[in-house]
Amino acid sequence: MKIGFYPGCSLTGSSREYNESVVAIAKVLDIELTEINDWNCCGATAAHSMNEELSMSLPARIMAMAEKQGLTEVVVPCAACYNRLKVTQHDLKDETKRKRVSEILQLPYDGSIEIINVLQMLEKYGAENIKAKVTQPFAHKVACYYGCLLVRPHSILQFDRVEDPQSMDELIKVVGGTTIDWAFKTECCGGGFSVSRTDLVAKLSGNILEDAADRGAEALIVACPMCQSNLDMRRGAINKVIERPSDIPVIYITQAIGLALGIDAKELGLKRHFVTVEL
Amino acid sequence: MSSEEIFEPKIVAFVCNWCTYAGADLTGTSRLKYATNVKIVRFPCTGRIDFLLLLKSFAQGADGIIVSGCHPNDCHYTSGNFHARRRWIAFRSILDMMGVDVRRVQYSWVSAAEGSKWADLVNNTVADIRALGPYTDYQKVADYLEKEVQDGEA
Amino acid sequence: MSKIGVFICHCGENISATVDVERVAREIGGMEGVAHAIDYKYMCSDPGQTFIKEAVKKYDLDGVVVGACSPRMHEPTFRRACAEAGLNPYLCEMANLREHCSWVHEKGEETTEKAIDLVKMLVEKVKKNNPLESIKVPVTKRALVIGGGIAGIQASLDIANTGHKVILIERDPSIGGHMSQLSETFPTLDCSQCILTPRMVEVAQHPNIKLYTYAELESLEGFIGNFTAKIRLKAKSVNYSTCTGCGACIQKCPVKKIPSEFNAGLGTRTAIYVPFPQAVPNKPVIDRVNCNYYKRGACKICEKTCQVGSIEWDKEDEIISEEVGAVVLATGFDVKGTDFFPEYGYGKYKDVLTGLQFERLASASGPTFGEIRRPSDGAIPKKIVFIACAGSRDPAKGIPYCSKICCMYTAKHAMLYQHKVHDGESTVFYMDIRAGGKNYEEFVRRAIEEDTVNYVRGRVARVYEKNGKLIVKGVDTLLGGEQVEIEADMVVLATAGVANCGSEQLAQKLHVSYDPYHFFAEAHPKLKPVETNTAGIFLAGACQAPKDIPETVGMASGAAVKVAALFSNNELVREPIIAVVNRLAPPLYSTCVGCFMCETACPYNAIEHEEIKARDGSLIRTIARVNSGLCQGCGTCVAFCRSKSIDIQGYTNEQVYAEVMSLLND
Amino acid sequence: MEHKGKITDLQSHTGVEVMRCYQCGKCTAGCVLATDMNFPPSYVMRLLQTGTKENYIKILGSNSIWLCLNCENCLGRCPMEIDIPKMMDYLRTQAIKENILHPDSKPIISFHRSFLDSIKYTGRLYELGLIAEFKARTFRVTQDLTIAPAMFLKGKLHLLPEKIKDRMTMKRIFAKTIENVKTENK
Ligand SMILES: Cc1cc2nc3c(=O)[nH]c(=O)nc-3n(C[C@H](O)[C@H](O)[C@H](O)COP(=O)(O)OP(=O)(O)OC[C@H]3O[C@@H](n4cnc5c(N)ncnc54)[C@H](O)[C@@H]3O)c2cc1C
Ligand SMILES: Cc1cc2nc3c(=O)[nH]c(=O)nc-3n(C[C@H](O)[C@H](O)[C@H](O)COP(=O)(O)OP(=O)(O)OC[C@H]3O[C@@H](n4cnc5c(N)ncnc54)[C@H](O)[C@@H]3O)c2cc1C
Ligand code: SF4
Ligand code: SF4
Ligand code: SF4
Ligand code: SF4
Ligand code: SF4
Ligand code: SF4
Ligand code: SF4
Ligand code: SF4
Repeated sequence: MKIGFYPGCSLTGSSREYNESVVAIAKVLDIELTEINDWNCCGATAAHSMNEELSMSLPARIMAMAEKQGLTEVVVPCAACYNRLKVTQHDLKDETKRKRVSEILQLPYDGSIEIINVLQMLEKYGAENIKAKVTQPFAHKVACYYGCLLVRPHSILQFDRVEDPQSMDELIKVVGGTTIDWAFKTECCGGGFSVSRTDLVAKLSGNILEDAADRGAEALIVACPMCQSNLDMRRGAINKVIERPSDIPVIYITQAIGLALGIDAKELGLKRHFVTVEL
Repeated sequence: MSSEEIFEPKIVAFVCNWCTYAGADLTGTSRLKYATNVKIVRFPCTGRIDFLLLLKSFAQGADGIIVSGCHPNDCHYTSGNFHARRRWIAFRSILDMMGVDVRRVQYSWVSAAEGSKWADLVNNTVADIRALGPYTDYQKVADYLEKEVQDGEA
Repeated sequence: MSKIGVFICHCGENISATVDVERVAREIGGMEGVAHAIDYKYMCSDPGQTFIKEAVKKYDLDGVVVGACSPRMHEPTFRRACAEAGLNPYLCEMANLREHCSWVHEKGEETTEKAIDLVKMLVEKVKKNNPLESIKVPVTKRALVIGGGIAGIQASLDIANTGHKVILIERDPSIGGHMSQLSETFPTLDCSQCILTPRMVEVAQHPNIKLYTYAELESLEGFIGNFTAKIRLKAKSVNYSTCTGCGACIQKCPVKKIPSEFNAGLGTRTAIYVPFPQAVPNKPVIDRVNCNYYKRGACKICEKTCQVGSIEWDKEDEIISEEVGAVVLATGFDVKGTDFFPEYGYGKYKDVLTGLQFERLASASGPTFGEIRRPSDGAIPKKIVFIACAGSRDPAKGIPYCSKICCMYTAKHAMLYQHKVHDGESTVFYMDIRAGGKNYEEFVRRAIEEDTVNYVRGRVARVYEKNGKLIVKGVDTLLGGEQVEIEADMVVLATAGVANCGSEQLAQKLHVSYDPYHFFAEAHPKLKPVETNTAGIFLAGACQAPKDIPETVGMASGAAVKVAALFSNNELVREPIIAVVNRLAPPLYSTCVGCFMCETACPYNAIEHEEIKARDGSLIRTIARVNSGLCQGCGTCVAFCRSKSIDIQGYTNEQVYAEVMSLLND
Repeated sequence: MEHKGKITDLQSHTGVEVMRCYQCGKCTAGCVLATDMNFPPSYVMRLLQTGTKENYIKILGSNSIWLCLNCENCLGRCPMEIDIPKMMDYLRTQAIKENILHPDSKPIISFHRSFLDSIKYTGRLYELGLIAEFKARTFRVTQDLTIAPAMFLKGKLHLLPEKIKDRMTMKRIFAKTIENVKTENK
């Protein structure tokens, strides 16, 4: 199975382990990932907080490049990038906006590419394969954390339920894990405020970690580098806010699946986390 | 057409007494506003609407026509609207044959409770017909009708 | 040349505010064939009608056009006036200058011009009108009432007490509807069962009422005064003529875990069951879907238990036919569940209930015998949160309208809770308190002031469960948007009142209109609230829109009076809007060629074959003839007839052609 | 009636019909940062509904528009489907344009600017550069003193920026959008 791949900036930098684990399990599942040539940053929160046209042009260029390459389906592991690409695709259905953006890009764009997230890729191309290839069941009780960007806005993304989504939970169950029913599945972790308002991120991420820990989760499972870094790297600030040390690890869904498929922890980048992962 | 003199199309609406006429009454009772171009002719049922009459209207210079009655299954007379719909399918090809753009006939359903739908229907139709421009080929239809009548009598 | 009188109405200012009525009258006055044209402030008023009558006589008019409101409003009024002045009423037409013109357009030149066009159109039509004679049809003085809630019960009793026969059909095994499920009723807090049960019994015993429970309407044919209803009597599997209602079978039935509909899913029932203790009739039915015998072919314990041998295994549904003259629709409403509200727990938290479930908890006949206990663990909730408008006034997830009854029942619930759990705390999250009604506001104030119910103005964003508590995250908008978090033991959602499932199909069977929410549509929002657009079919209760008991009962009595009024005549006058096949002098007889396309088109089988015979009895030809008793005047045949031999009175080809041409000619 | 025009602009731009909000407060009830905001989201809606200039300026000058995380909790639950996050995006650009900025906006804007600068020249995010630039802009020299080296050690920070080839397009995108004053806020 061949499919386009947009890693985005985090996956080449601060979230290398997400990239590593995506690539590693894709290999095991016979999914061939073709990276988009000369891709650029999607602009993330910064672009759409500051200028709408910029926020559409950046993702549009990425998709135009993919189209040029003949890709028809592109997987975008970063939830923030996924969201930006999907929303841009939706916004550019508007004729005037599309015209304006083509003018800026000077590249043809027809908006035909199917943009999917990692969960969709696994559901679509891996679900049965994964089950067959599990060698070390991921026998842990975990909390699946979806954050905001994977499920909202529902009207555009049309992915899973807005409140209490289930797709990640299903995948964890496939690899032998159990998931808890908890309250903060889709509450915001503080998103793009990681650097600018670490205090707020610590407060929001703290609530999330506490609820998961209170309900007996051994780990948080995520599918977004922004969530991961807020929940993992900001643990110092978080612990100060919640006034107790929290050592619950935060791992990517691809890492959890990778472990179950028998892939080495190092290859999955599990050593790169701030909070030690002992699963 | 220059922007100052907007083309005001002449549109006739053939509607049934039970659903759309009542729906248009509700538009009024609710004080919703719409364009003045459309004038309603009341029929007992859309099943009554003879499509020859539609042709005659075009021959007489109508720019557009609305046919509207009860929703499928909701016909006051059980099935009149189904007959109307079936005839409409045949009628489309006749329109085509005569070079009348089928978009000039707006076929719709508006129930007695859908006052705002009626206002929307009128406004959209007026906008659509305005975009299509005035209907000018009426002589062609008139000729056809004359022939049809002769054939019918023969 | 025709002599037509034209009367343009101002309707106070309703028409004259946007239409230059004087100009309309002036211009129409100049039309060919118009003998007299005036405008007047209120045409339907006494002096207005007198103007018409006098003009008919003075100018010897042979046609009248009234440019006023919708003909659906006042056509009968003006036709009557004409008739009183000696003019055939069908020579009078109305141009709809109000609903179709003055109310939907701004003041201006075009609006006046449109008004002129509309009047002209009708003037041209009237020139082609023919005098018609109304048709008289007999009336079957027996009413069909569909739905046995309080609306159907009240309507049946009221009609039956005027001396007419009533057939009442109820879908469930017992009559009573939602009212039988209620604990106590606002605004008086009297026990619902106590006031309802006597009426239910009265229905069962009334000599003029024939009650069919476990029955549904199969089809309805015919027209006002002359309907034929086919009714499906669902197989009960119990012979009611021998069953004594002893209940022994119910005690012994081994299938006991079926969620009870009557208890809104909070209790259970058996496969052979009586829905509730006060049911009427108080005899069981077997729920075949859940019965072991029907499912697997074995059990029959009930049969062994029954002393009188009343169980009937092989009974099939039966379809009976009843002739009736009028129908009252009283099928009530439904209550949405909790499961469409994801943020309030997807229906997955057992202690998030609907208002109806709370009624069952609070009811002495309910699963907890009136004690408020949590379904999850049976504990008495110490903190309870009520969420108003949960689904109503919510275009995103529910319905845009206000369900009208929930503000009141929420206040009632909170009050009942406070009366039953003295140390309990109740909070109501609301947006507005809608308590318009006699003693309603006083009732809500009592809840707040005397029973210390905490009313917080704001919506709840979400409810989640933690450590056995339901965490409710709301807001107090009156404190500038301060977030409020409550750890509750129970949450009650005032879910929306919606149309009954199947109401759309029922409406289609009856040919009555329904609104976008599938509630049945009344004929006029103010002046004909119990009539439908279909003559002879009336509405009562919550099938028209959510409403409380007093309003339901008032409406039911209203519908009953309408039925009684209809039955006070031996004959009905029907409009002669029917089809006729033309007849010509011999040797032509008719232009009808006997193709009988009209016959295939007619939905009412009104086309008959007429044989035209010579004097010697030999057949000359067969042509179509319309049975005026059956024809409903839809006109479908007219559109099908290629030779234009059949036409419909009141909407003849000539008439509609004249209308259309007048519109397009200038 | 200059301010009414502003509301009309907002509506035509974002598709949000301000008058549809019926002040139920559900957005506020679920907003994770409502308590940190000068005005919680439903209050912002109400201020907009008044249509007065004072209130419009109040909103632009508040921290509410800057603290909104665009998490869309409010939109997902609003019974009237009012797109508050989209409105917040718009209000932010207006606040910058009119230069009415709450102090809380400073680090956030600085971060966004640093972020965008970083991608403008290279096409991709250069995280080390971003942190450095952000520190320079905000004078928060000591922030994240421990995190950056740790990230580096875990292989999470590149020392050198990655650059895309087609930097011309990137330049053009910036020139024609955010740097083009005329189209700003478009
Ligand atoms: C939680 C709650 C609390 C309430 N509390 C109060 C209160 O305290 N005071 C008050 O005044 N009002 C109260 N109400 C409102 C009250 O329930 C209604 O006003 C009343 O039930 C309406 O009566 P109805 O006969 O129109 O409809 P229903 O009670 O719904 O009865 C309709 C009947 O028709 C039957 N039916 C449906 N479809 C068919 C069919 N196709 N064929 C045959 N039969 C059919 C049904 O089985 C049912 O028996 C409350 C409502 C709710 C939901
Ligand atoms: C400002 C206002 C606006 C309204 N707007 C609306 C609206 O938009 N829509 C709506 O649906 N409703 C509206 N209403 C309500 C509406 O007016 C009433 O519902 C309606 O008038 C009630 O009709 P009625 O016949 O019961 O009483 P009334 O209209 O009060 O008629 C009672 C009649 O009885 C006569 N009468 C009184 N005592 C005696 C006596 N002892 N002997 C003989 N005759 C007597 C009176 O002279 C009067 O003619 C409005 C009411 C008001 C005050
Ligand atoms: S006739 Fe109709 S339009 Fe005229 S006053 Fe009466 S209600 Fe109004
Ligand atoms: S046969 Fe059916 S109804 Fe009778 S006792 Fe058995 S399960 Fe119950
Ligand atoms: S069916 Fe028999 S046992 Fe059951 S209630 Fe009737 S008489 Fe009693
Ligand atoms: S009656 Fe009250 S609770 Fe019910 S929908 Fe209306 S306002 Fe909301
Ligand atoms: S009336 Fe017309 S359609 Fe009917 S049989 Fe005669 S010719 Fe045929
Ligand atoms: S008008 Fe014609 S089609 Fe309609 S009921 Fe009468 S005879 Fe039948
Ligand atoms: S949730 Fe929506 S309607 Fe309610 S206050 Fe917020 S924006 Fe307004
Ligand atoms: S999008 Fe903004 S306003 Fe809405 S809930 Fe999230 S932070 Fe609050």
